[in-house]
Amino acid sequence: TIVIRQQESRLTYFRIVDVAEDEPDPAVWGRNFPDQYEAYIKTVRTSELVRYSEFGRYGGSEAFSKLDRHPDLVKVFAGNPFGVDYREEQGHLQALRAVQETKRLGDAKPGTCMTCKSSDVPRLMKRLGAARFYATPMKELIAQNNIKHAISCADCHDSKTMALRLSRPAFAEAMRARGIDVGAASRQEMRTYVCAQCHVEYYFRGATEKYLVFPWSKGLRIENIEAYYDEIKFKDWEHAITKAPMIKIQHPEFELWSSGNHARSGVGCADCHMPYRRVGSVKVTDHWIRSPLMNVQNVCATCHRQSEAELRARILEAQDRTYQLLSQAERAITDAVAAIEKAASEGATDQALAEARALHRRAQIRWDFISAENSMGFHSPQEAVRVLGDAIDRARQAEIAALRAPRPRR
Amino acid sequence: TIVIRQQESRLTYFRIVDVAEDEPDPAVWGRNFPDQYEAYIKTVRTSELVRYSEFGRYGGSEAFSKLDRHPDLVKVFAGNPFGVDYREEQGHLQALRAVQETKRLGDAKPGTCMTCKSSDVPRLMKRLGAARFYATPMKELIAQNNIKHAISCADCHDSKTMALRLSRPAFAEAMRARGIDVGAASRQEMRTYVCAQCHVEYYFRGATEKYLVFPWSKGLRIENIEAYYDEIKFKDWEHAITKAPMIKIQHPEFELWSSGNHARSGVGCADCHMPYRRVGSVKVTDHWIRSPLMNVQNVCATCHRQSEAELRARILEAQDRTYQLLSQAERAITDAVAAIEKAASEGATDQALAEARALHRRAQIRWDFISAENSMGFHSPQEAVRVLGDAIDRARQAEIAALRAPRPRR
Amino acid sequence: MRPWTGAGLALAFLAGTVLGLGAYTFVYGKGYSYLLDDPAACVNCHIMRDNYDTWAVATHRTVSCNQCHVPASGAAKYLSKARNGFLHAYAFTFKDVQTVRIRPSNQRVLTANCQACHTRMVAMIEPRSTAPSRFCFACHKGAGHGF
Ligand code: HEC
Ligand code: HEC
Ligand code: HEC
Ligand code: HEC
Ligand code: HEC
Ligand code: HEC
Ligand code: HEC
Ligand code: HEC
Ligand code: HEC
Ligand code: HEC
Ligand code: HEC
Ligand code: HEC
Ligand code: HEC
Ligand code: HEC
Ligand SMILES: [Ca+2]
Ligand SMILES: [Ca+2]
Repeated sequence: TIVIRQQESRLTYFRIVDVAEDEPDPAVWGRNFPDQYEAYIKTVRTSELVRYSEFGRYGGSEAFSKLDRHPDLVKVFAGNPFGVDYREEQGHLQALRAVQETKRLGDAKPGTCMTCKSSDVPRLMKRLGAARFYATPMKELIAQNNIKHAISCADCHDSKTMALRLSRPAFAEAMRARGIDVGAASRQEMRTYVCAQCHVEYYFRGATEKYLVFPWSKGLRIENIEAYYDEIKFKDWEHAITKAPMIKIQHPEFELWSSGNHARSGVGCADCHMPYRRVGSVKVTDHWIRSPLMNVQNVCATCHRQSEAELRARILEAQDRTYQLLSQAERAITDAVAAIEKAASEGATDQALAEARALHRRAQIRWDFISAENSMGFHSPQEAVRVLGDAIDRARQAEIAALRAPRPRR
Repeated sequence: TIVIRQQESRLTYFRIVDVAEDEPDPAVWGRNFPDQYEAYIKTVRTSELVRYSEFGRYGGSEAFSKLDRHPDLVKVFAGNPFGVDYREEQGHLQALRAVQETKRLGDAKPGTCMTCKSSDVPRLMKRLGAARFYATPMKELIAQNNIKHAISCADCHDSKTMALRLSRPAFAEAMRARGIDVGAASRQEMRTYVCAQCHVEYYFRGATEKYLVFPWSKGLRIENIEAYYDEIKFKDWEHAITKAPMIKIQHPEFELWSSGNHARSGVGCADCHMPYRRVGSVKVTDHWIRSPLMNVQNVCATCHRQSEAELRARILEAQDRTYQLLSQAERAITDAVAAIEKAASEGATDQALAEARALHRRAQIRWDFISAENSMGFHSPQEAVRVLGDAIDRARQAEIAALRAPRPRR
Repeated sequence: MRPWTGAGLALAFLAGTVLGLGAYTFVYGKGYSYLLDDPAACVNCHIMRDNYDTWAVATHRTVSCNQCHVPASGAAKYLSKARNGFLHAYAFTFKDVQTVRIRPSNQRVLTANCQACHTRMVAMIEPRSTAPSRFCFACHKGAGHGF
């Protein structure tokens, strides 16, 4: 009722405890900010709290195996750890568990894998320095420094001012390479930058250093990223079937978003994944970070006049179009893989297969840019489909090159 | 000054002459509505009045030959009249001249070709009846009924009330086939329907009847249109090189628009091509129908807060993405054509080439749905690129099928 | 937002008053603001704050809330005020309102008011003989509340 609301509006300002810098435990911060805390801890249980299938088709918070759902992926990722264990992602508070449990890389995970998974990281990185942090095997890192918190407040906030902050070096380094000083970021930009510390494509530089790098110096489009990797002749792995030098793309949310109309209009990650929520007379940022499809009225309707049903329909339509071409690209890639395999088995030489392999690399890096991205194209609907159309073209050309590859005469 | 404005605002009501029903001459209507008339007659000279290259890349009002600019088209349209003469379209008042001058179909044009080109048509159709109008050779039709006016007022307006009206039967017939009664259309719908009488895909039913039909009974998406043509086993022509049964798509503006977010939001053709314009103290509908790129401030800025430069950039970005895949699809199609030609020349049988030919038809109808559409994808950016990605997939598969087609042993 | 049929409305109103809550809000929640024409009255409800703030920077800050949101004519004016006053007071009291969205009925009221003030400007495009092609703010999004 009104009385209670008017009280709430005062309550939310008390500071009960002083939170230490880099405090990893959200419960401590929560004493000062119960609304944000209570919302945030829901990220550990999103899948129990909402039946996703009632809202969306392509995301959600259940860690189902993508390999079981799309068996072709095993062939597509042949020889890469993602062909071993690859799941739908969950809420932030599941991050630490997930990185430890995944069979991907098993016990061979470097410290770098911990970078985006725990609020103990800011503290640790300061103590060890980023380079040493990355180079230490993850198991050791955890054991020696009893890392026990998943992503939380310290990853995004300065404990004194509560302002948003960048708690990891990789993003700032990558932006500098693009000539952008993140120190000068506006408040609105920070509402995207905090996310872009983690929701981005990355690779590890150096066999032992495992230094975390975002491949952005030529730009954020897939063509720019490909050019970067080509220039340094980088490959994540050699494809087990085609022997092509491959790149694995991971969660390029920031990169894809940046090419869309929402980014052009200054609409950032937090605007859609952390909308304002009224709690009595004050507005707080909803810290239950999750799929906007579960929350369309609060997320989209602030800016769009259309009904909730209409807005949901737009998301799904954009995603369905993306999914159609994504599937066609996947089929084109598996066809190309089969054709190259056959050509090789019939004795086509490496030289004869060079073109087909190059095309396989080009097709798959494009397909993966949309496949590994987590919005099924919504973050930039037309760009997503453009990239997939290009992927299809190159995958089919790879198949053609393999068919044409001369076989030795019998 | 105010006095003058007030006079103007009264002036706009004077009815100097009574305009007869179906009056074909715009000058007569113009006596009552000078603002609209003076704007409308600019459509005859748009290309002189604006240097298009300063605004856009893919449209404009100069009747340059698309065949000269894209020589590949001659191969793509081999055996079809569009391979003979195919130009960029101009303003409405050029329509009559253009249909008479084009070498496309030369003197073999049926009356149907006149349907969307002259304001003499409403009057004539009432007298002759649509069926007879269509079946009469165009030359005769013109000679016998001295058709001399291009598209104008009578094509869109009721002379008594000035309300929008549908002056041709094909659109109403096609909508009825979809279960929609255009008689019940709202005013806002009419602001799109008047355009959809002409800016749509069509074909002629019957070798002698040449009855005008819009292939919509299964829906407006390209997949629906293709299904319609497949069901009636229709082909516009047999491809001269591949011998595939082909469909030629024409200006499907209405169909593509209907799949976009603007249509979803109730934004119709007139909103962008006939924005309101202030004349003194009254608003009138700008009858200089042309590319919105020449008029972004008035067209887009009322609904979108972004700067003129930003809005122009969005149009061009959406078009550039479309153009990239359009070009890739074109190349894929010409490669397929060459591969089928080669296979046939090496003796592959019709049966062996059946699959390749079917795929050629499917690829090209999709490519043409975006190529013949006049907004270079802007009317529905993501859908346009989705359709092109699908076209590329099928064109490359046609090439593969041709490569695989068994040749007779020597 | 749930549509309000005349009957349901009357019923709810009755129940509301019987419980005395309608009255309570009307007074404590300053529901009576609806009877005033001073925009400040609207922001007696914090939930109207955004709308007030955006109006205050819009091209129409010289125009009061009610000149746009309430029918110009006497009878309809007070009926609408009572109705909205009650609905809003009711919602304010019982609903956890997250996003405020205008009702279609009130969109029609708005458009009539736009036309009333801009009669001449739109005389040509919106002859009184026909219903407006659509709400004015389909295009003039910013008129009332900036962008
Ligand atoms: C410190 C790294 C990090 C930061 C910073 C970060 N994320 Fe995440 N995010 C992750 C990880 C890791 C996961 C996956 C957790 C898992 O599945 O184990 C994730 C998952 C998500 C999900 C999926 C939730 C679900 O239920 O499927 C969303 C949505 C999301 N993040 C949005 C954001 C937004 C928005 C921001 C910024 C406001 C942000 N993230 C900042 C690392 C981060
Ligand atoms: C630059 C930040 C970053 C780095 C480095 C990183 N991750 Fe992640 N990780 C994320 C984000 C963001 C997500 C959520 C989005 C997604 O799953 O695509 C995620 C999700 C996950 C998930 C849950 C979903 C899944 O794929 O099963 C696992 C497990 C995981 N990461 C393991 C690892 C491992 C192992 C490494 C090291 C090889 C690693 N991460 C390195 C940011 C990172
Ligand atoms: C993944 C990033 C992320 C994490 C983790 C996070 N926040 Fe936030 N927080 C944000 C963003 C984004 C904002 C909005 C800041 C702005 O608009 O300037 C915000 C705002 C706030 C605010 C300002 C008031 C408000 O609601 O806007 C408080 C207080 C706050 N967060 C507390 C917390 C607490 C407590 C935790 C841990 C339980 C936490 N945050 C975890 C991203 C995060
Ligand atoms: C205009 C709104 C909008 C913006 C801005 C936006 N997103 Fe999203 N995001 C969505 C929607 C809608 C989905 C699809 C959710 C689904 O399919 O369930 C999504 C999906 C995601 C997911 C997967 C969620 C899940 O349930 O698995 C992640 C992670 C994510 N976004 C992160 C980001 C990041 C990081 C940014 C900024 C770089 C961002 N988003 C910007 C609307 C937005
Ligand atoms: C903070 C404001 C804001 C939020 C929140 C927001 N949008 Fe948008 N949206 C915009 C703007 C601005 C544009 C660019 C077009 C324009 O200028 O109107 C846009 C464009 C779009 C488009 C056009 C297609 C495209 O992406 O290019 C769709 C569809 C859309 N939004 C849906 C949504 C949905 C669904 C959500 C919620 C998940 C959402 N928007 C959240 C402001 C927003
Ligand atoms: C009676 C048929 C007909 C109707 C009705 C019609 N058009 Fe056209 N339109 C044409 C023809 C034919 C051309 C091409 C003229 C030429 O190039 O000879 C054309 C050309 C155009 C062009 C290109 C102008 C240029 O400079 O390149 C635009 C834009 C256009 N029409 C928009 C519209 C809109 C908007 C409507 C409805 C308000 C509409 N048309 C109604 C037949 C029609
Ligand atoms: C259903 C309406 C309709 C019919 C029937 C129609 N046209 Fe058109 N025509 C248009 C429209 C709309 C345009 C402008 C858009 C475009 O050019 O793509 C146009 C443009 C043209 C142009 C100028 C651009 C160009 O392609 O060179 C010519 C010439 C033309 N038509 C000739 C014909 C001929 C010949 C026929 C009969 C075979 C015909 N039209 C039948 C609607 C029609
Ligand atoms: C290609 C279609 C088309 C043609 C040709 C056309 N008009 Fe219009 N006209 C429209 C549309 C659309 C409107 C807006 C109607 C509405 O909003 O209900 C309109 C509105 C009008 C109005 C109402 C006042 C206004 O400006 O909105 C007048 C008067 C008018 N037209 C006169 C003419 C005259 C005179 C001609 C010939 C010189 C003409 N029109 C040719 C489509 C056309
Ligand atoms: C949201 C705005 C918008 C709507 C709605 C819209 N158009 Fe367009 N239209 C454009 C833009 C932008 C272009 C690209 C112009 C260019 O490239 O020069 C265009 C291009 C065209 C062209 C080619 C113009 C030229 O210069 O050659 C025609 C014809 C056309 N539209 C007809 C239509 C028809 C018919 C409809 C309704 C079914 C429609 N448009 C709806 C914005 C719109
Ligand atoms: C009468 C209002 C209106 C007009 C005029 C208009 N738009 Fe839009 N536009 C919208 C609406 C509504 C949407 C759907 C997204 C949303 O709800 O904000 C939209 C969506 C868009 C988008 C998102 C991408 C897409 O198409 O899905 C772009 C870009 C855009 N408009 C640009 C333009 C440009 C450029 C013009 C002028 C040529 C224009 N608009 C004219 C109302 C309008
Ligand atoms: C010039 C006319 C005008 C004035 C003055 C005006 N409004 Fe509005 N109001 C509008 C329009 C237009 C809308 C949006 C309707 C729509 O988009 O459907 C609106 C919407 C609203 C909404 C609904 C929110 C929403 O997004 O649907 C509220 C609440 C509101 N106004 C309150 C106020 C208050 C309080 C004042 C005075 C402080 C005020 N208005 C002054 C024209 C006006
Ligand atoms: C008693 C508190 C209160 C006062 C005072 C108040 N409002 Fe509201 N108003 C609300 C609430 C609560 C809602 C949301 C109603 C809902 O969502 O059902 C609302 C919704 C609205 C809406 C959008 C919903 C609709 O009914 O169309 C408009 C417009 C509006 N108010 C205008 C005004 C104007 C104008 C004034 C001043 C004359 C005003 N309000 C004063 C509480 C109030
Ligand atoms: C009580 C009278 C009144 C009402 C109601 C009213 N207006 Fe206005 N409007 C004005 C005045 C006064 C001006 C300023 C005139 C000037 O500056 O020439 C104005 C200016 C405008 C302008 C030009 C400035 C701008 O915002 O771009 C537009 C457009 C406009 N009004 C649209 C509307 C719309 C739409 C509505 C309904 C939502 C509306 N008006 C309701 C009185 C009113
Ligand atoms: C389809 C979009 C659209 C709709 C609907 C619309 N307008 Fe406009 N309006 C415009 C455009 C565009 C202009 C700018 C004309 C110019 O400046 O040349 C304008 C101009 C105006 C102006 C003059 C603005 C100034 O700068 O002084 C007023 C007042 C106005 N409109 C009121 C209205 C009213 C009242 C309605 C509803 C009856 C309405 N409009 C409906 C698009 C629209
Ligand atoms: Ca997820
Ligand atoms: Ca043109």
